[in-house]
Amino acid sequence: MKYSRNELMVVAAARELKNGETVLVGVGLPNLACNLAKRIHAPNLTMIYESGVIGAEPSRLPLSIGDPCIVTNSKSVCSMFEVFSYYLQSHRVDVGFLGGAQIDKYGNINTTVIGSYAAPKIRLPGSGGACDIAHLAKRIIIITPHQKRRLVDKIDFLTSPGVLEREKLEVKGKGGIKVITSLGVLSFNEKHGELVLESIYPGVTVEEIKENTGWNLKISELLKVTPEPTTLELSTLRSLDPSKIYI
Amino acid sequence: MKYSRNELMVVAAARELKNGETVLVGVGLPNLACNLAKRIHAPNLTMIYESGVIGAEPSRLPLSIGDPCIVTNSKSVCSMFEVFSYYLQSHRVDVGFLGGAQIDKYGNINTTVIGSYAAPKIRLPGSGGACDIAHLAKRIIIITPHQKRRLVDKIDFLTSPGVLEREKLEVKGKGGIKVITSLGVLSFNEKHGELVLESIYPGVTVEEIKENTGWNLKISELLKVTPEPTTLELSTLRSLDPSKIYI
Amino acid sequence: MSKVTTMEEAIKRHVRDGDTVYIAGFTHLINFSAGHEMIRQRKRNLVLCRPTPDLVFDQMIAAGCARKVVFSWAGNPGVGSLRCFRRAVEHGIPNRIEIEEYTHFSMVARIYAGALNLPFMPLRTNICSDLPKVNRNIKFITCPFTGEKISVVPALKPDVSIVHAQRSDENGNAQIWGIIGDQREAAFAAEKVILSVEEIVEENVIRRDPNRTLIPDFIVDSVVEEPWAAHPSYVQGYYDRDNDFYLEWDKISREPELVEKYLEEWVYSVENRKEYVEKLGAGRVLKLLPKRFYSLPVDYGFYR
Amino acid sequence: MSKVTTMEEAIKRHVRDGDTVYIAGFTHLINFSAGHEMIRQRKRNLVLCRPTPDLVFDQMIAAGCARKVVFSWAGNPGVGSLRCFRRAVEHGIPNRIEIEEYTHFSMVARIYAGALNLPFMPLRTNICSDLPKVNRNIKFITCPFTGEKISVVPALKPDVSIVHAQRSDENGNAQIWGIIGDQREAAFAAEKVILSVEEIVEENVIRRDPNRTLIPDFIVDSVVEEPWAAHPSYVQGYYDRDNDFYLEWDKISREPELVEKYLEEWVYSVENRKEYVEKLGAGRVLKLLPKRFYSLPVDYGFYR
Repeated sequence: MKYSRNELMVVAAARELKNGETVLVGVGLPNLACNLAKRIHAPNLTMIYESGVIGAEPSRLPLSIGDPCIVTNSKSVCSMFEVFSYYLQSHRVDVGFLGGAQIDKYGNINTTVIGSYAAPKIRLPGSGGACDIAHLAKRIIIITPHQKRRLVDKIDFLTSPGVLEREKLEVKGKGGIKVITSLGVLSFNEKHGELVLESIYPGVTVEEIKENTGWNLKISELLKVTPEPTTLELSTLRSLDPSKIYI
Repeated sequence: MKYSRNELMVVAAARELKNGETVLVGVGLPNLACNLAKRIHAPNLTMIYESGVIGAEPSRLPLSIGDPCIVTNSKSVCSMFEVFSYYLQSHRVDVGFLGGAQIDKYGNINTTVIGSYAAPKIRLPGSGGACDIAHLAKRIIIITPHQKRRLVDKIDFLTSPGVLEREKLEVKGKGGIKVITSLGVLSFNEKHGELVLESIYPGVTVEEIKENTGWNLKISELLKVTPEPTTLELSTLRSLDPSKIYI
Repeated sequence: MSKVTTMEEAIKRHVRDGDTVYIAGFTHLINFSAGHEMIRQRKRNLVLCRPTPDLVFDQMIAAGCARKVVFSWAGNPGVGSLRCFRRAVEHGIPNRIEIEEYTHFSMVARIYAGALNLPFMPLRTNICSDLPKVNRNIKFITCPFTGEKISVVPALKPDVSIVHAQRSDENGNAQIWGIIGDQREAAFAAEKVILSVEEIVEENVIRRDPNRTLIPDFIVDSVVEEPWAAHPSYVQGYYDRDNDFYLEWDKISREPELVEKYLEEWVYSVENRKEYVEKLGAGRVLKLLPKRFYSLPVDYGFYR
Repeated sequence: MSKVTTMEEAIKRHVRDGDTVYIAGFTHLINFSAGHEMIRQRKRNLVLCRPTPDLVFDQMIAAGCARKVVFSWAGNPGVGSLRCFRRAVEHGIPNRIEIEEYTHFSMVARIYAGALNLPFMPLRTNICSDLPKVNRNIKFITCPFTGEKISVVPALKPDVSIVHAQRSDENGNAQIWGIIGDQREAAFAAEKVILSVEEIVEENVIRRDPNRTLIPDFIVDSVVEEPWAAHPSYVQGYYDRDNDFYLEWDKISREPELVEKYLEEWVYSVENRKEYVEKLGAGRVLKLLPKRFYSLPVDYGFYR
């Protein structure tokens, strides 16, 4: 079966999730990845939304993290303060999904501003829960298009901490961040002390990836080719987004 | 109609409550006083229990502050932490009822221990919510039998603060404490800087009160005789405790 | 005296120019009716607070109501950019606005502290971020028990909070289900509380399920029965989010002229929410109704 | 693997001698079944925590399970003195126990901080009291925003929390109504959670009313279907408090011999809660049943 790189990106993210884990879901691609994992290999994945919904079983593709379809038939609903404190702060979230306008080689993320804070070139939405998730979730998965303007050498503003910063925190985030892009997967490498290319999508070249990365990306000695989506993964994924809103 | 001093004590406490106020109710006499006030002159009194019940309308006389009868048909129920924080700490409780094993001339209360803390003669139940209520309710009503061993010159342990201590707090408690005893009513007097006898029950003498008080109780220049219970007050009160558990 | 009134009257009575105004609701139960009424009454110099400004503040900013926005995520949820907000921040159109920015957790911790009458809330975030550099209200203290560094944020106490709920009685005992968001904290933290509801019900309906009551009557100042107050946001069990409008706003908000036209047509020329819903039309309204899906009753027991 | 097990097995698996054990429940939903099981299994040197020790801890203290009690009000609620507790504190019978004492607010703030993984909670009490003099865990700090003095108490994180609820599914998604007390905080604060319920229901019953679920399955370690686990305490909608027993205990607990006899007859000689309820007898049980009083269903809506 033919597939797009975006489809493989979602499949690769889904494969990172283990059965029995709790995951703080974002709207869009993370939501697809979670629902895919749940249907393929992780039926006991608990989906938590920062809107306060625990154990959602959405009857349709949610259009926002507060969509009414995630509430109906969920296991529990609590207030927004409660989801951040009872769940996230108490380290009951195994995996948090993040994205960003700028991401550097340590997984530091900027979702606040392009340019200076006082006189922004582009004012981005801001942290939302991202900074909190990056401080408190046990593992972080960043999903992002692989573009030079996103994967940058230096971010304009540190909204959410990456691997090195997370080491100072209670969660001990070393190695706890993976970046799943539209071309491959980056993960923390102890030796290099930064994110390295760990896996590359079939048909993508290392040169193509390097050209689209804003820093001199290191390549893992054990670089793998990401396995293609199985027929089951692909057909399940497509059934989750029949109107092709996200993929 | 004939009445007991205990009955007048409850009636006197009820008269202190104003329509529209919120009151943190204790079990026993305070509960009777609140229900009486609600039926006589304060129909919009909101009864709050420290167990987290707001706007109770008990169908029978509650046997504890957590009786199921206070939940059924109430307006709202919240957790114990929430009732102390959302309601009491945010000064949304107008009146709190307290009692005590020892009470001094400033309304300081001991409900912790008789004798020394390390080697107690009598171990009392402790603060419960009393210390919190004394810090945070706008006004305090203490109901107590008028006995020399209770109204003492010096308490063995300060569990809950009285008028002078409350002055230091955000609630500004000056004058905010009344002590309703089985013989009369004591309230704070600015001139004397302590609790003075403000009102005396019909048939009780000042001498009798002084004999039963552990300090040299000052008498208000405007000492009044507490009006007798009306027939309506008395019959309503008795209907609230038909098995005479508390009165 | 009954607290039941109209939205026009409630806004007139409780919101003064310069006030700090909190409109509650995380994606759910966002009180657009109150926002539109503040625009109609041309309230000015407001300090607008919510975690997600959403379209309701985007419209109020465009209409010139705001002098400052306190927030944690300023986007069009599920769609993209919040363009009127950005225009004000980036270009001072229609006026410069000040911003005060937090993480979601910090923002809800602030209104939580306000609700509890605490001067601050401690929380385990903000340590590795540039946010404390641009916002002096995000501080750090040392835990007196463990010695660890922990972030603290100050209480937020709005002058007026505006909340929306599925139902309440005439006195304002409000029940909410679905996403609770910050509705309860907003109500408890504020000096004045305007509550609107989809339905005013008998007190007896409330009292049959007291655990569902999140806001008690005595903290509510005005009660407005305002069906569809949350449109284009939604009310669990009553109507769906009008996602078409969220997409449409993305286009409208690109052009100040289109925004002006929208406000003229849908806010200034409309007398109240009833007229607004009438203008939406039956077809659009019916399309947003969900199928029924009821909870099961629970037994509280009657004790004698 | 199913979490559903017996109380005997749950206590055996999760409670070790010396553990800090929290039995939740403010007057309501007090898990006497778990208390009796710990007595039967002769657990020793436990640090017992609850705001109100109540009869459940009084019995455990008398049986020699406790080395320390952490509490805020040690009385027989609505009746009077907690005599076995007092005997241990005043005379070291059957053994000396250490006490650590708070106000109610401070005690629930501690378990709340534990649930939220905060190192401490600030709260506006304790300032004018002798309690901080006898308990070094009650401290004061200066608010970094307002400069005011405010009390702080440290988080309480039990090794095991034991909670009781009206119902849950087999995985432990628990719904509670009536007095919530400290059930939720206790569950979230603990390393291990034993949940017992009056009824295990289909997951579908829980999912029809998610706002009623206070404890989610993934924080629960064992689920025990244990009807009447709370007797002589009560369960809203299921049975009333057995006040006669609270009065009777006032007499029993005056004499260590009577206590010993009670424990022998009602705890040691009884195999489990089922046998205990059988021993109570139909008459006593039926007398405690309330009349039905149902909440009304609410509509969550089904969205396509």
